[in-house]
Amino acid sequence: MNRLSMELPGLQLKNPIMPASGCFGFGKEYGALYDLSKLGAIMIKATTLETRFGNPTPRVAETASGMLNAIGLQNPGLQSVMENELPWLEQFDVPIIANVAGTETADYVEVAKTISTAPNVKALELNISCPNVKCGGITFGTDPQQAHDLTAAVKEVSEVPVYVKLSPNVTDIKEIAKAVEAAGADGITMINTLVGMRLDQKTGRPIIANITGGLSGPAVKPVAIKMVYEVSQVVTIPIIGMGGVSETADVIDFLSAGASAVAVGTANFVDPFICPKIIEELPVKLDELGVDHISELVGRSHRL
Amino acid sequence: MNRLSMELPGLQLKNPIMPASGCFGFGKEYGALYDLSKLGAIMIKATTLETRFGNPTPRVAETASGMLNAIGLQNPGLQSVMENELPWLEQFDVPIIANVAGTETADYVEVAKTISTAPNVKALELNISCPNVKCGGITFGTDPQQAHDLTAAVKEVSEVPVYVKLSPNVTDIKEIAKAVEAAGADGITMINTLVGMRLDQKTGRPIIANITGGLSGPAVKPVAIKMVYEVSQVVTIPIIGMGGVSETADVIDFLSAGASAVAVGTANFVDPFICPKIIEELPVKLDELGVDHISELVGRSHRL
Amino acid sequence: MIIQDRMKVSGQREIAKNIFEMKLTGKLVGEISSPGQFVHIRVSDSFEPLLRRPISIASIDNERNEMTIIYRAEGRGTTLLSLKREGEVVDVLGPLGNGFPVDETSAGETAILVGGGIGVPPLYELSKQLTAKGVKCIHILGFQTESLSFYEEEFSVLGDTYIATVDGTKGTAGFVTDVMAEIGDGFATYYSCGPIPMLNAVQTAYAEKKGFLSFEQRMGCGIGACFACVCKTTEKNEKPYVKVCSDGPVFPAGVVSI
Amino acid sequence: MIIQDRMKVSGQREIAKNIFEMKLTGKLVGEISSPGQFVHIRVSDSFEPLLRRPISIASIDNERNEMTIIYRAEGRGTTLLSLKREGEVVDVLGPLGNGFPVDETSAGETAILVGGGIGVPPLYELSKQLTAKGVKCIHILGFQTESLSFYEEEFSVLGDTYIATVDGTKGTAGFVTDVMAEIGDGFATYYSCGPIPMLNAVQTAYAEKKGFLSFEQRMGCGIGACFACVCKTTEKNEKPYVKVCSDGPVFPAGVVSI
Ligand SMILES: Cc1cc2nc3c(=O)[nH]c(=O)nc-3n(C[C@H](O)[C@H](O)[C@H](O)COP(=O)(O)OP(=O)(O)OC[C@H]3O[C@@H](n4cnc5c(N)ncnc54)[C@H](O)[C@@H]3O)c2cc1C
Ligand SMILES: Cc1cc2nc3c(=O)[nH]c(=O)nc-3n(C[C@H](O)[C@H](O)[C@H](O)COP(=O)(O)OP(=O)(O)OC[C@H]3O[C@@H](n4cnc5c(N)ncnc54)[C@H](O)[C@@H]3O)c2cc1C
Ligand SMILES: Cc1cc2nc3c(=O)[nH]c(=O)nc-3n(C[C@H](O)[C@H](O)[C@H](O)COP(=O)(O)O)c2cc1C
Ligand SMILES: Cc1cc2nc3c(=O)[nH]c(=O)nc-3n(C[C@H](O)[C@H](O)[C@H](O)COP(=O)(O)O)c2cc1C
Ligand code: FES
Ligand code: FES
Repeated sequence: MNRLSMELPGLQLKNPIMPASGCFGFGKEYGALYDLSKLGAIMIKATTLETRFGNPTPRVAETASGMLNAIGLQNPGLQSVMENELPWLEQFDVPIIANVAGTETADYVEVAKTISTAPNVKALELNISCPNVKCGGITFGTDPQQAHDLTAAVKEVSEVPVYVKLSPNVTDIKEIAKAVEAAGADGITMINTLVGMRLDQKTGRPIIANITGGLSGPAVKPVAIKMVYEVSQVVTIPIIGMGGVSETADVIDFLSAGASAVAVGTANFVDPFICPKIIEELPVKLDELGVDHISELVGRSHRL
Repeated sequence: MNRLSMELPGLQLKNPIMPASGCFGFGKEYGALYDLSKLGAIMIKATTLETRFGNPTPRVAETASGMLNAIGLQNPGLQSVMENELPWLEQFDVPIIANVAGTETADYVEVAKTISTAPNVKALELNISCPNVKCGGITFGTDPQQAHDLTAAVKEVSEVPVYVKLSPNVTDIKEIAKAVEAAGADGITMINTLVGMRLDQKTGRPIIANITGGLSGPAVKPVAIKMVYEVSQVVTIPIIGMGGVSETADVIDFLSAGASAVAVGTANFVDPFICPKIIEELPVKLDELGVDHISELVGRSHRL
Repeated sequence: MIIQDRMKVSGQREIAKNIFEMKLTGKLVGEISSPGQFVHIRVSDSFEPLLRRPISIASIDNERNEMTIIYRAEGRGTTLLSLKREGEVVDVLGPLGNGFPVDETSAGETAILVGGGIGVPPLYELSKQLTAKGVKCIHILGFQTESLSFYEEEFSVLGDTYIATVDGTKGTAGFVTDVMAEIGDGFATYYSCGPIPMLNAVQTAYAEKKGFLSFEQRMGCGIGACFACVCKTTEKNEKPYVKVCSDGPVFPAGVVSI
Repeated sequence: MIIQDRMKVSGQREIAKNIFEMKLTGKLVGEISSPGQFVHIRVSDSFEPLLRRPISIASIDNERNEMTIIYRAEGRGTTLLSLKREGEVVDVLGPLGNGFPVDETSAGETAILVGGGIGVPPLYELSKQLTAKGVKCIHILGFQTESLSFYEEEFSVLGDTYIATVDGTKGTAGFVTDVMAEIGDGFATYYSCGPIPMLNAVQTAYAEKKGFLSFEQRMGCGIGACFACVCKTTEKNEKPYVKVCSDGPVFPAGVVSI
């Protein structure tokens, strides 16, 4: 028995650990460090219809137990991802979750339609929550109706299950979650980054060229856990949880809060081997907790 | 010339540093450690109409560079604050900002009416953003209309200027800020805590008895800075900034972002002498930055 | 008076599995007024971990300006503390709270001191002060297992010392209450520190006696300002609640509602 | 190959005001392939500070498995690094990036190495390797002021070494470009590392020459995955951007748009 296996719409996960979108590129760099087949899945960098250069630099800044980023969805564009990135990843025995971004519905639809036909893309992750682009992205993620309609439009064309990535920068994330579920989303991924800012001490000016950036890392974990806890109680579709996961204990927390799998973002920068390390440690943790299969942990925070 | 003095509605501050509400009780404990007259002002613990015991314990939990709290507005009630706490504080040469909380408008109005007559209460801070009480508090803080109406009602009865304390747990804090400004608020204090959660590793259950708690400390500073930066550009009333201030450099950041004064919360627990330490260091920082008066720093992040 | 002192680590050794005895030197020691008071320790200059850790004072050496604390290295903070080496400096706030009242037992009388696990340390200074004034002390110390037990010798020097371990690897097999049953009630006062279920059992067993219990709560400020550490009280108390950090951690038996 | 190595601090000393020379021992050293590569250092096991710090490799001693880095203790991270003592262990990721091409200058030719401030260190290993293969190296090192200057002797052993200080407290008063003007252009290649304005001045002054520049950018991953460190390129480059961490930090002059 594989104590770590998880079955989610479209995804047969050997284990519930996957790198989060934007923190792992298209896998090549980490693939030089370890065998990517060890991973439960890979969430690749956001793909847009056209090549995007992204924002000016500096694009990152450190904060207390966290970091800000404003990459601005830099990526080589749909065609190049289809021709160069995804085929390269086929050598590994690992399902790919393609992060789809755009500025208007038509972009999302077109990217989703094409990218969902790639043989190793087993699910889409609709990025309606990127705080670092001027239009599109987060605007879809803060209004339930817009989130609903975009999800429905993408569902119509996607060949694979669709997960929607939620933004934490909202008054009530449950509303957005229910809206995308109603629109047919197969799952939810959460949370994207909180919007934040850091200033230069000398000049007082923002360090990030884009002025604001997305806050990630251990600092945001309490917010992410709270939101997963809440959302998992109002939807029936599964959640892939993320936000500050940096060690095995954090994975246990996200599962307990109600996530069925967990993505690791910023921690890859701190320790590039963190994903395989966590995967190796998980069975030890299960023994400590007296749990046979990892699925027993899912949502235990709700049960009294 | 006092290089640190600041003049805000109702408040003649010797310096822009004050302990944040709930992190300093009613001053007695810290008063045993240093002379409270050193402080720019004191934001006392939330006062409600009746005595409140607050939430069950545990009420605090540590997180990465932050903490969660769910005290639940424990306080001895209006009468006792008027009779015991405020008169005791009169021995110090320091303006008091009274944090006013309640469950419905009538509570707020009654507390505001009475407490604003205390001789050393120079301003009120309307707590429409406490995430740790079931009703009232944060519900006023997430809806612009409710925030507006409550502010207007309190303005009508208050003998002193009214500052409104904003919640960061909203999609667009600028809307709330503009609403309370329109209702006559004399200033804004921000941010209150972000809602978060921490689970026990062994049981998976929330550590805080109230389940969720308010996240504060260095972890939230990037979020607070971003919000002060934004709000200070859409309102003309002054802002008292807070969220993670732990050292002198943080004060510079909040002023640069657009705050006119700064409150220190959680850091008092880490270092009970932090407020006087910062006040002492500020002139040194001004020298380093080549600035004569601290007011020159206010909002410099906006200026290109 | 409460002071913030950068104390020097003058000793650090593991006295049982993951249990460390640390000696700290500094002027704070001169401010300690009663056994059972605690200190609030900043384990790192970083903001992570953020909060101070409350640890009881286990013994005081006023001549050397040195105090001893005994703690279990368990979570992030205490583990970091256990990595401090002699000569390093630690930011300590204290002394905090109100300790055990030594005055409540007179010379010639007998006191029973009941401690459980990491609740044992503050009883050591208490016993030193009680025996110094002529009180006969009987110690009942409970541990999970032998490898987690400590300070038997130190307590034995001061008075009769009974050990109970849950798994029977040392002393009586069972709980401190099992030992208490054997000893009877020929004593004037009891003092206790340990986990809540133990405190509850002790105060129930000694319902007729004068006793003092030391409590734990998660803390923010440690000085009474934040209301993190409150406990509801029984009708015995005038106020409906107490703060463990500043009203306690020691309370007369029956005051705190458990 | 890039590896994660827990390297031992085998030396740490302050060689100028707030400038530290640290020696690190471990198997990572065996993986270094060119001067100008860098390492990404985790300065603390805590999550604060969170990110690694990129620092250039200043010299390599393959026999001892030891490398030297030279860094300015400025912010939180580098200050923590400067507190590490001999014998402590540091988590180092590397070697990263593509360094200076030694092959681009042939034996017998002359190379000019221009460094500014904390950009000086990687030029040291470069000079060692160039001179070892018979290239004549001329060093032009710029510093703010004498108290911040370092490694003059080390460079002098390898070749002519000119110092410029902005305040004139050492060597030529002014910038590296002032020294460059005196030296003329009797050389085959130039290599440079330092602040952007300096790199720009150098590549403008030597517009006709073959040159290589090392760049800095704020980094996330350090290995090419996060797109934090991109720079726009000139039309000289096929791709519209490069990543400093994995395509660089060294680029042929004229490639990066500055
Ligand atoms: C008055 C008092 C005296 C104490 N004396 C001792 C002593 O002498 N020796 C000893 O080993 N322990 C003692 N404790 C318990 C000790 O404070 C905790 O074990 C310690 O704070 C845990 O920190 P950590 O870094 O190991 O755990 P973490 O899990 O990293 O702690 C996270 C947070 O929870 C708090 N916390 C966790 N457990 C406890 C607890 N049991 N009580 C209070 N706060 C807790 C921590 O202070 C911190 O804020 C005492 C507690 C109190 C309140
Ligand atoms: C390829 C490369 C090689 C370098 N080699 C050296 C060297 O040999 N010696 C040396 O002293 N410095 C070198 N630097 C600069 C060094 O990385 C920064 O000075 C250092 O990261 C600042 O960290 P801090 O903790 O002092 O500052 P903090 O202000 O605490 O840093 C906060 C964040 O900003 C980043 N940051 C701040 N300044 C810089 C900068 N100039 N470049 C990149 N990131 C920055 C930090 O890495 C960190 O993520 C190099 C930088 C790069 C990119
Ligand atoms: C540098 C960086 C780039 C990111 N790029 C993307 C992206 O392209 N698409 C996306 O959906 N999320 C992106 N994210 C958000 C992460 O996928 C993740 O939701 C967030 O960082 C929280 O997880 P963490 O705390 O583990 O990093 C990015 C995050 C970082 C730090
Ligand atoms: C223990 C605790 C209690 C608090 N109680 C109150 C309160 O009674 N009223 C209020 O408006 N804010 C309260 N706050 C919020 C703080 O005033 C402040 O807005 C917040 O903690 C952010 O600042 P900080 O990061 O400096 O702590 C409390 C915060 C903490 C940590
Ligand atoms: S810990 Fe703050 S009141 Fe006790
Ligand atoms: S630092 Fe991540 S791509 Fe260069």
